[in-house]
Amino acid sequence: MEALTNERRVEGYAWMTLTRAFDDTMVAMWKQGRGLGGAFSQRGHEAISVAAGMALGPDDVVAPMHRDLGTYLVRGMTPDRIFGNLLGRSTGPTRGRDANLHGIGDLDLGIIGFISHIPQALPTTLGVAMAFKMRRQPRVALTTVGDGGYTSGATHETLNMASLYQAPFVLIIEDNKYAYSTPLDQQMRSARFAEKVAAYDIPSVRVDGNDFGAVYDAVSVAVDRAREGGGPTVVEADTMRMLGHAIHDGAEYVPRELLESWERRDPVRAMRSRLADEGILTEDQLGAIDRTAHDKIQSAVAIAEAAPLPDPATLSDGVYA
Amino acid sequence: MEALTNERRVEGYAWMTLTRAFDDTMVAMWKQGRGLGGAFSQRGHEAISVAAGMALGPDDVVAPMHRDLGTYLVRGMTPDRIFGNLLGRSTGPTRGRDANLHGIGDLDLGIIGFISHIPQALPTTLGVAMAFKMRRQPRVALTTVGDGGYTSGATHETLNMASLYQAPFVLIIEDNKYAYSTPLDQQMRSARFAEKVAAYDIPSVRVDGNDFGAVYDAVSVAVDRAREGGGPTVVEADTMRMLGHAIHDGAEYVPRELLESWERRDPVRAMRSRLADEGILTEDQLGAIDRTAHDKIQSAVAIAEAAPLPDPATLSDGVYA
Amino acid sequence: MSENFGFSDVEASSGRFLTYLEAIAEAIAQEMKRDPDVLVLGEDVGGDFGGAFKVTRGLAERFGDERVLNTPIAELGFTGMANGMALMGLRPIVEMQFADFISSAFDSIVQFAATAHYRWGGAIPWVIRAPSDGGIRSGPFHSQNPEAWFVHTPGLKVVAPSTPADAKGLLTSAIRDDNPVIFFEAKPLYRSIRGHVPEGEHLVALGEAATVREGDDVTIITYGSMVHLAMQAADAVADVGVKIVDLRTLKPLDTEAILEAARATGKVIVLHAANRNAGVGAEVAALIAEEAFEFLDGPIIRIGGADTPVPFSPPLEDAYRPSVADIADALKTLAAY
Amino acid sequence: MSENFGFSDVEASSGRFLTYLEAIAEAIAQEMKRDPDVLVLGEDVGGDFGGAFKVTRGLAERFGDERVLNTPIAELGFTGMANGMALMGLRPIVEMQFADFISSAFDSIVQFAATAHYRWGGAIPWVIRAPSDGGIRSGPFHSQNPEAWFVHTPGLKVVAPSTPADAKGLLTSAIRDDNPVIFFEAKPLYRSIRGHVPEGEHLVALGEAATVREGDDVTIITYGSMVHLAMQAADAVADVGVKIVDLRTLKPLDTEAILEAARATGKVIVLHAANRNAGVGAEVAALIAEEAFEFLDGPIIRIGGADTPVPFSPPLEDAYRPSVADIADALKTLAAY
Ligand SMILES: Cc1ncc(C[n+]2csc(CCOP(=O)(O)OP(=O)(O)O)c2C)c(N)n1
Ligand SMILES: Cc1ncc(C[n+]2csc(CCOP(=O)(O)OP(=O)(O)O)c2C)c(N)n1
Ligand SMILES: [Mg+2]
Ligand SMILES: [Mg+2]
Repeated sequence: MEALTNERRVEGYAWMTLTRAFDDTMVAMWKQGRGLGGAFSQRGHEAISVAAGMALGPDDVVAPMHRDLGTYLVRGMTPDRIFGNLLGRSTGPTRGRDANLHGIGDLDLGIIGFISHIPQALPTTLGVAMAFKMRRQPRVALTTVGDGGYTSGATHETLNMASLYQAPFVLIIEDNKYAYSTPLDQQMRSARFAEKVAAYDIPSVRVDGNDFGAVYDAVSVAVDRAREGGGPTVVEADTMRMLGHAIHDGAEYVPRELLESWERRDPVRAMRSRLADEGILTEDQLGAIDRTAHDKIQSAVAIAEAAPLPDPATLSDGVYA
Repeated sequence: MEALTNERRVEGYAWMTLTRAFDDTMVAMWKQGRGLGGAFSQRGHEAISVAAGMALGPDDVVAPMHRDLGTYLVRGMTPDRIFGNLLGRSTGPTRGRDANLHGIGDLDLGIIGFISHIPQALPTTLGVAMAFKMRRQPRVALTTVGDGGYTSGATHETLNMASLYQAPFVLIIEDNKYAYSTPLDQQMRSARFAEKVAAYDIPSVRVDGNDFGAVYDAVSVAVDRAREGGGPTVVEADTMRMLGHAIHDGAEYVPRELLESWERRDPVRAMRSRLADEGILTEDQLGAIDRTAHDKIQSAVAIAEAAPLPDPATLSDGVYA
Repeated sequence: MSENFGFSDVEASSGRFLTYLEAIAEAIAQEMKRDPDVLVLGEDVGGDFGGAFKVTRGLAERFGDERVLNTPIAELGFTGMANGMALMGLRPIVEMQFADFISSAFDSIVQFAATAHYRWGGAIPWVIRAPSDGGIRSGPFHSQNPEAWFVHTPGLKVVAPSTPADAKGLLTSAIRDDNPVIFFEAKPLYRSIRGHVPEGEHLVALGEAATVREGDDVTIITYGSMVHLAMQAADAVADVGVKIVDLRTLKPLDTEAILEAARATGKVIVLHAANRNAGVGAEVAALIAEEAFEFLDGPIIRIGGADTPVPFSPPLEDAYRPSVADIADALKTLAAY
Repeated sequence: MSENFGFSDVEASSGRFLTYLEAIAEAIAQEMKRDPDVLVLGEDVGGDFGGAFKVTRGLAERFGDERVLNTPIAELGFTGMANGMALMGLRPIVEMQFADFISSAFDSIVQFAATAHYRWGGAIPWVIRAPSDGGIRSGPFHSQNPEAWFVHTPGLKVVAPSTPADAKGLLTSAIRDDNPVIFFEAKPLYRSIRGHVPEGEHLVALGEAATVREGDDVTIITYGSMVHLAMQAADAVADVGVKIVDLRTLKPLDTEAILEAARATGKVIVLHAANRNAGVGAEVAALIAEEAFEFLDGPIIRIGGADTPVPFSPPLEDAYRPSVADIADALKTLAAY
């Protein structure tokens, strides 16, 4: 585990800021009609996705989901490629084949592209972990699932096998209180996920998903355990989906007070003030990071919007390897 | 709950004896080549299947599985009909359409016919329970799953929804140590099922599955709770599959010592000696029960073997309701 | 949207106009009112939200949360639950959030529901509503047309309406049918077409195709959103007399209507949005090649999706999907044959 | 068993004879020896037991438990696990205990494995071995032929060998193929036929049909166990010259071989054990009706299973399943046409 030095925290803040800037810009573009198809805002998940990405080693593999934008960025998928995918450009990782964040895999970056069908990323990621185990490689596979995906059968099958085979597998449960319009209490009788996974004899820990340091430490411990042959771990991240399920969704079903209380816990601002309060960065330095993020995203959008759409003649390319 | 009087215990012994007699005869027939297709012996499961059947009320519905022969008998499916199904006769509950115990449903008897695909009986039975709840009927739905079926995704989805909706649903987990050739320790890291279902906030109890009284009491408590609106319960029955997975399977993979230790706990003999030791029945009376069971099965076989095979002209009858 | 689903009927006919989506919602509400055994279940269907497409909006308020039941993400489990409800005589209407997710419920449909009545007489009177079809830039997992999997599976019924009136009439019949019926809604039509829909009880029998355009030269056999493209192509090729048969029910197929049309024109195009390879159109073409062979005056042309996942980007999806031009070309080819 | 699968080759050819099952086992063992990335996983495949049909018996002892991995009952999960292994370059051979249970793994196959390479270049080099087919009194859930679901799904390959030599050669090619391949084994053939099988490395290319009997009057296009029934029917109708095409690979189809045969005889029977309705035979017939129309001298007759679940009792299953008599009658009808 790489200790969470102040440098790492600053790095984390920069990634979280970039993630937030991407998200804000994407939301604005889609509202302006500059988007294509649907898009998912991950607002509120920055600490989880960035910390998860940073806690992994370069040879580890991750299958991020639809709210894990920060993980893609930390792993080296550039904003212009992701915007390219969102806009159906031939420069996106799926060359216009898959939508929004779906399928933006790149094995060179150790990223698996996910499919809509929840929670398919779980057994897939377990298989990656099993490959590492069988090859005696000190590598770890990580993925995430939402509170909604937790109730799906493949979650149970995967957790049982991950424990049975003691695979180097880490699962982050993103407890963001809703599955689309359905609140936790309409998904399961109780939502103490960390206790639930005891049924699989898998160690788990619950953390404040809006606290970058807490997530980073918890995931790092889990990754180290997996790497050292200690088997799977579940990290339960307590957080909140701050916007609708997707951009078209106004989320009127979410009580405003709930959003306000979580707004006060905004992960990016929280990180920012910590760095300021602890005197690690000056306001100028923080502002510089924010501006850099903003500029990177603007140029990424420009690159993506200028990129060509795929040639229809390529329709059938790549159906088979 | 109907108290377990001595009369009930004698009744239970009679059903267990009938179940065992059916099983012995079936195994012998199949070994002699008088069978058709495959067949599953339930030897060792008599206490569970009979007690479960007896603990249910007349209006309750049950989806017994492939080791629950006793439940079918207690619910009123006659041995000749079941043999008729095993032998592909038009007199079986599936009129020659489904094999062995598969699909021998009869809604007039409150029995749902199961399919091979494990554990499909779970969500189906939950749906039955939900129908009772929605109609405000004081009825209960019960099914069983093996240790193997427990690891399948639909088990998780069903237990979560049964708890979420507080359905009048009872599940018996038949922990008989093997799923086909696969021992418990190759199915899951630990097999404390009662503890596992705490993940769903479902009350559970572990009982000696070879002790008729223990199973009867546990299932009765569960059924009463469900009937009174107390929601689902899981009963974990500790037992052993005494023969192969199916008749063709010699089960060489099962350690002989394990079988011998369980043979000493044979549920039918255990019940018999209790009734004798407690002076509830004399040896003559017990012998009479045994002979009656034997005779009933012999005549059932005769009836079934004399019954006609289905008319090929009926092939397409009943595809649609 | 890449296609104009504008439905001539909107201009043409008179009276009460509803969108395809409104017609579906009306059928559900009317049947729930008529029969207390009818209920709705699925992800996000309940409360004020009323589902991803808002089809069930308002039902919870009117009929209570228990009859408009929100489920966890567990298609296999809640469809299996619907099997049990149906065995007890309830008539669940299961909403798949998108037809693409019906594969997650596969065992509960093709193994249990499809076989229960044949095996032991257990009737399963449910309807699965599956918002299907593409053309609206939704990518590989929100654009699928999986009907062929179910048409091949004995024991199911499969329906795919093309107009608001048929959507209401077929859904009403499906709800009252005692068998498992998969109802494929063409989501590109939800709000893009309006049509006259009878106000009260309206039943369209399952298993009956409709000839929606008469013509003597070439028959187009199709269903769902493609009916509208076929209409446009026929208009575009005015000199060819085009008969259009809207199958409406895909299982059981209206074989008589299919063969009659094939015999009448001797030239046939089979058209659907689903990928062409081993699709429902293959069954229709094979049926004609076997039963109406002597009447054929030309090859049976099939037009369908490419043998690829449904791609997201406009140029790719447009290349994937049958177009008015593809149909018009086939009409000209056959007419000239 | 209701059918005689006795394979003439047993008498005819010379050399080394293996059963269909032995040929499959040999291919697996040879590929595991050759390539350390090849492994086997599934229910009960490991240890001394070696699977429900004993196909993998002895492999655990030879290659270790980790490469012959017993799984819990979790088809969706362990097939999804195979997806991840395959993405890392392993070549898992997944055994479905019976083909009937492949529906439990549906999402992992049709949604993830079939689309990963098209969407983002993730290759999935696994093989699913699925013991399929009936005729052996195993009832609705141990007799299924579900290949049509997968032939309709873009991105998969589907194989169905009819002889021991092809079983070895096609399985070897499937294991080395970089795509997800579903390998349907006709379990009634497992021990009922023997044939000459090359000892060492033996490859049969995917996508190539074989003409297993020459004849000028009628072509039978078929695969799997039905190839043997077609042979018997052809022998029974000696005065008709029967060409028999064994498709061997169902996806991608060898369209050239199909069309060539259809053009050569002008009369075609398409035969399979799977239920006829919207089966693979529909695609074959539709292809011919579109591409070889001018060459047809008679209707394309399809013979397949009834549109019911596969029934258990002998009289019902025999009525369900194509018989030598059914095929012989069709041959006579077409010959006389
Ligand atoms: C099998 C399946 N059913 C339905 C959906 C549609 N769907 C997409 S995201 C979503 C909600 C997921 O909730 P959760 O797992 O909590 O993740 P979150 O969106 O809250 O991050 C649903 C129902 C799906 N993708 N897959
Ligand atoms: C989905 C599925 N996969 C595989 C099978 C084949 N199969 C039938 S019974 C069985 C073992 C079941 O074990 P368990 O649940 O413990 O019940 P038991 O037979 O021990 O009573 C298996 C693997 C099946 N029926 N369904
Ligand atoms: Mg959530
Ligand atoms: Mg067991």
